[in-house]
Amino acid sequence: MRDAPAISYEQLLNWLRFIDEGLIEQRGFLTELDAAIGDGDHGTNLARGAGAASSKVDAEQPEYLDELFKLVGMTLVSSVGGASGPLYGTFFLRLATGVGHRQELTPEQLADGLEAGLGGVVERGKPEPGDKTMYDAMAPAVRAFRAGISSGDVASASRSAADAAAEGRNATADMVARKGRASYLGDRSVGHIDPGAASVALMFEALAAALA
Amino acid sequence: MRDAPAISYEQLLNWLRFIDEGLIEQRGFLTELDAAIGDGDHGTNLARGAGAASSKVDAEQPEYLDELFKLVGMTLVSSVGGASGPLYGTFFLRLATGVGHRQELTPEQLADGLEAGLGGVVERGKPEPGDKTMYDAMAPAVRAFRAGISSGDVASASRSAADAAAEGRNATADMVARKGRASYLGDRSVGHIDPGAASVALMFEALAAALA
Amino acid sequence: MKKLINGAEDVLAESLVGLAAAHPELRVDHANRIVYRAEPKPHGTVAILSGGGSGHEPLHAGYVGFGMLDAAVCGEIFTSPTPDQIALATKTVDTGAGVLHLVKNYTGDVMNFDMATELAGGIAVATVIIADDVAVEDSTYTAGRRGTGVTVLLEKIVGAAAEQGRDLAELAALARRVAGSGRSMGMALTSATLPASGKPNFDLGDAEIEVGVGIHGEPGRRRVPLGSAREIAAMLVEPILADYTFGGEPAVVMLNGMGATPLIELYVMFGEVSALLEKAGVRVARSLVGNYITSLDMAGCSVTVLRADDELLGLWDAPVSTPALRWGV
Amino acid sequence: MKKLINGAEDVLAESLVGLAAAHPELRVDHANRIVYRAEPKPHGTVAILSGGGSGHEPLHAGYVGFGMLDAAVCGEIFTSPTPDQIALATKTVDTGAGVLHLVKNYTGDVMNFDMATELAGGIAVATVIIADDVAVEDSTYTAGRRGTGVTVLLEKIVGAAAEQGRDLAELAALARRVAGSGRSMGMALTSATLPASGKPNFDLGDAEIEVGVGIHGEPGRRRVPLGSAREIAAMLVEPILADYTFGGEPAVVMLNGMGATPLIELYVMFGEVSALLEKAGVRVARSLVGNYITSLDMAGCSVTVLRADDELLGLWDAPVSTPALRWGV
Ligand SMILES: Nc1ncnc2c1ncn2[C@@H]1O[C@H](COP(=O)(O)OP(=O)(O)O)[C@@H](O)[C@H]1O
Ligand SMILES: Nc1ncnc2c1ncn2[C@@H]1O[C@H](COP(=O)(O)OP(=O)(O)O)[C@@H](O)[C@H]1O
Ligand SMILES: [Mg+2]
Ligand SMILES: [Mg+2]
Ligand SMILES: [Mg+2]
Ligand SMILES: [Mg+2]
Repeated sequence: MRDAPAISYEQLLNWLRFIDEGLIEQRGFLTELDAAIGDGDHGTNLARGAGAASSKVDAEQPEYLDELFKLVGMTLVSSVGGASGPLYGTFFLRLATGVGHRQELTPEQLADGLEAGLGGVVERGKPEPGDKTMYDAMAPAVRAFRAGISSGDVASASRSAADAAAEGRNATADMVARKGRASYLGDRSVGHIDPGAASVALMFEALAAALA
Repeated sequence: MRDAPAISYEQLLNWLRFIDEGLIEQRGFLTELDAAIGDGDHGTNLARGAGAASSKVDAEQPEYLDELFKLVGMTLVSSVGGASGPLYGTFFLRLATGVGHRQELTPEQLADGLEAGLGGVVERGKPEPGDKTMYDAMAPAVRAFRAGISSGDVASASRSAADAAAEGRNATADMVARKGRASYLGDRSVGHIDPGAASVALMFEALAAALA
Repeated sequence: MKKLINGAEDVLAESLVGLAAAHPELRVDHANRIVYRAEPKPHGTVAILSGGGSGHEPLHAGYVGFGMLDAAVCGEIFTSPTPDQIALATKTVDTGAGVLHLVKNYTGDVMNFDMATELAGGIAVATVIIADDVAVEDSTYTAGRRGTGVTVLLEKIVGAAAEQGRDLAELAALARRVAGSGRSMGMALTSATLPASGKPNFDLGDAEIEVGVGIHGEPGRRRVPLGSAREIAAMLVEPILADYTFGGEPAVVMLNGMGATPLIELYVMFGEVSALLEKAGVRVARSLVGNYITSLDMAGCSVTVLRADDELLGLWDAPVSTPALRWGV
Repeated sequence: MKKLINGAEDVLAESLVGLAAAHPELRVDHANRIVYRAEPKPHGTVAILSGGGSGHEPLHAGYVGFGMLDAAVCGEIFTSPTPDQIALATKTVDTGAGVLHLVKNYTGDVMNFDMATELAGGIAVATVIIADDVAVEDSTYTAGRRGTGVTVLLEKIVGAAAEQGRDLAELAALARRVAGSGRSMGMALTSATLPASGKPNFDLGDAEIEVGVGIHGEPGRRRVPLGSAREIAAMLVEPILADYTFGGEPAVVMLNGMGATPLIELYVMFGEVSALLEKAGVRVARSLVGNYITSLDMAGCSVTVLRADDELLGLWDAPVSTPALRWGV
């Protein structure tokens, strides 16, 4: 697809807003998933981080997208803690570098950014496919987005990314955790969805809504 | 009543045995009464004491009734603790002195003994009528026994003592506690039977059974 | 009932086995359930003895050691010890200068300690009764107030004074003064469960608390809706301040956990309590936050405020070396 | 949920207010949730820093003071602190000789401490990871073992060594040696309830326990019927002994309460545990019984055994003065 319409600053701001709203809504759900195989704070952690990031963004109103994502990443790193703070924080910091100093993005640039973000998560957490982590939802979603933009518009690409994330999330239920707290449970982790994979699915659902 | 048949050593040993059996049976009930307005150990305390007293009596087989009751009183003092240990202990120690160095008792001698025992409880605990304590069952029972032997046989006297104790026990439900732990509850103690009054009723029921 | 125990009847005996294993500096008489210092006091020094029902750990056995108690006599759970136990302990710790009995004001404790004093004939015994719980109306016609939190502070202060070689009359007078200058008030989120009964002594709804509880798993003075830490702090501090004038004197303040309340909550409560006290002009000079006088697995807390002065603070700060309180040595 | 708190979001902040009020010997940075000694270490001495999620009190803030930590960084409940908190604390405690980070092995803690070290550029930082929980299989392909009870013993021992003026490399080597010589295993009678969630993380039946739990209210390795103290002691001690050879060396043993278990039960457990250890030829040279590394209001306990030697025992016995561990001073 040549000449695809640009993805605007506002759409990406909406993405962040939808993530924030989604977390307020799904906070309890995420925490319950984490209570079952972790320590029961995932929803609380991310809601706290998203709230802090929104306030920061409202206050500083960064002009460029790299500044925006960097601010989000920094705020997540400094307000979330736990495993998800560094992981999501690094995701947004790398997304910032990946999209470059711009006010709007081509679909390719966003795909580059998402891949850079995924790379940051891999570097930080060393997750392998099937370890039952956020990676198992994030990797297929990023792949689906890249594939989607080569065959359709961003709306359909982000839709298929969200679907891939949801599928990846659901697939974590059958996995034995090897990373994160759920790994302490061994086989008993089977049958439960990974909370981080569920929050990734939420994030890509928000992206699909913002780019719809 | 002149020439009333003597109360035998064996009958009084049965009394102790019936108390022991009654406590094993009512231990949970007494503890529940105590849990409601005290600290939930009255049944456990008395069952421990009665068990210890039985073993002592079996082992030492005292020949005389004063020795028997003294052994029981000493054992209760040294094995029960709490409020009921000194109170019941003193009751039996004074009963021992009250009945004198004998192997059988006239009804009057037993009445003297019971009155001495009651006097010991009064000295030890300073209960006043209506304070919602074991005294409120024990005093009417001892009075009824004395009245009973002047107009009938020991069987009917001990029966009416048991009935008086039961009535006294029931009457504690309407009282506001002023002694013992239940006094901490103030008005909230109303509506509950005093556990010590309940164990006194058990003791006189056992006497009625032994002298029937 | 979910407890880390073997038989319900064996809890006290087996906890003393563990205590002996953990604390070689204590000597445990298992047959008589008495805990002594392994290293007795010098001859001619007054010994300090306390005791009561078990289930309030670390009270009293956890306070045996240099600068505090010479012996603790352990009754069954929530049941005061018997006269012969107490008399034996009294005879054992006496070095010739007499023994001070510190007794929490419960009918059973008072009676058993009284009988013990009769049995311990020949030994000079002074008895001080502790009755600091403002939840209970004070009256000569009733059992009177319960002995609760002040016991811990009293054992520390009088224990320190005994190490200085003060005589029995002086120590008894000091103990009476401390007992008279402290007040406590407690509350419960849940009831205690006695091992022998297996059921909570009382049931509380999910949004109810008992205010004015003691340390024996007994119900309190009233049941009220669960409030915030701030509201609960006020329910505990106000009756204490209403009952006694603490003036501008320095105070020793204890925020005590009942056994099942986590330390993070006790610190939240201490923040509220100390703010209320400072606002009322009470200067918090020393503090203790933790489980010091408990009620088995009850969740909840109590507040104790002791009016002090330079002498009492000096005794408070003096070295102490026991399983549960230790500093300066 | 019945807790002595105000808002669920305010628990940590308000507990630090209480901590500051109770302990003038500590300095609390409320904005950044860092607890320091009020009296910093002499210049040129290595500082010891630890931290992690809250809800494990007295860990870590209760171990700040002479002979132990220089600072504790407090994360939200069960959530590791953030890199900027840790970096700020690192910069503040550094006296020029570097800072030793003692980190419990959790993905979040490790990542946040790693990022903090990057941020604290210029300061010499050494990091020692504690991973002592035998309930978890050791593997390089997973998150590995959790850091639990050994943390307490390690902070004490390495804190004492730091006061002696040892350098950063020596202290890191000592810390690694201690971390490698200790093992822990825990169990729960009930789950913890996080204030923010309001519900227990898992439900246990009336006659069930979780064996192999950590300190984050997470479920354990397996659920088994509630047993006696003796049986439970065996479930904890056996995997520890199977995992490491303690030989005839002296051991430091901790019987730790999870937060809601009364001390009398912990002593019963300690009696069982020390008997099992002695039977296996492990000589219990020092012991700790109480709530030292907790999991909010979880009922249960854990056992930690550390193989020691004369050097480690000497460091163990060295003076320490913190809110939760104090002796010799
Ligand atoms: N090594 C890792 N790599 C990738 N993701 C991880 C890793 N460890 C944990 N996670 C993710 O983090 C999530 C947990 O986040 P959260 O509950 O906020 O942190 P914590 O486990 O510290 O309480 C897990 O569900 C998992 O998806
Ligand atoms: N001062 C007193 N005089 C007479 N009886 C008393 C007195 N105090 C308590 N009691 C009796 O003791 C009973 C409680 O006994 P128990 O539960 O064994 O001891 P404790 O109260 O020490 O736990 C009360 O029900 C009451 O009948
Ligand atoms: Mg979590
Ligand atoms: Mg009772
Ligand atoms: Mg009792
Ligand atoms: Mg967490």
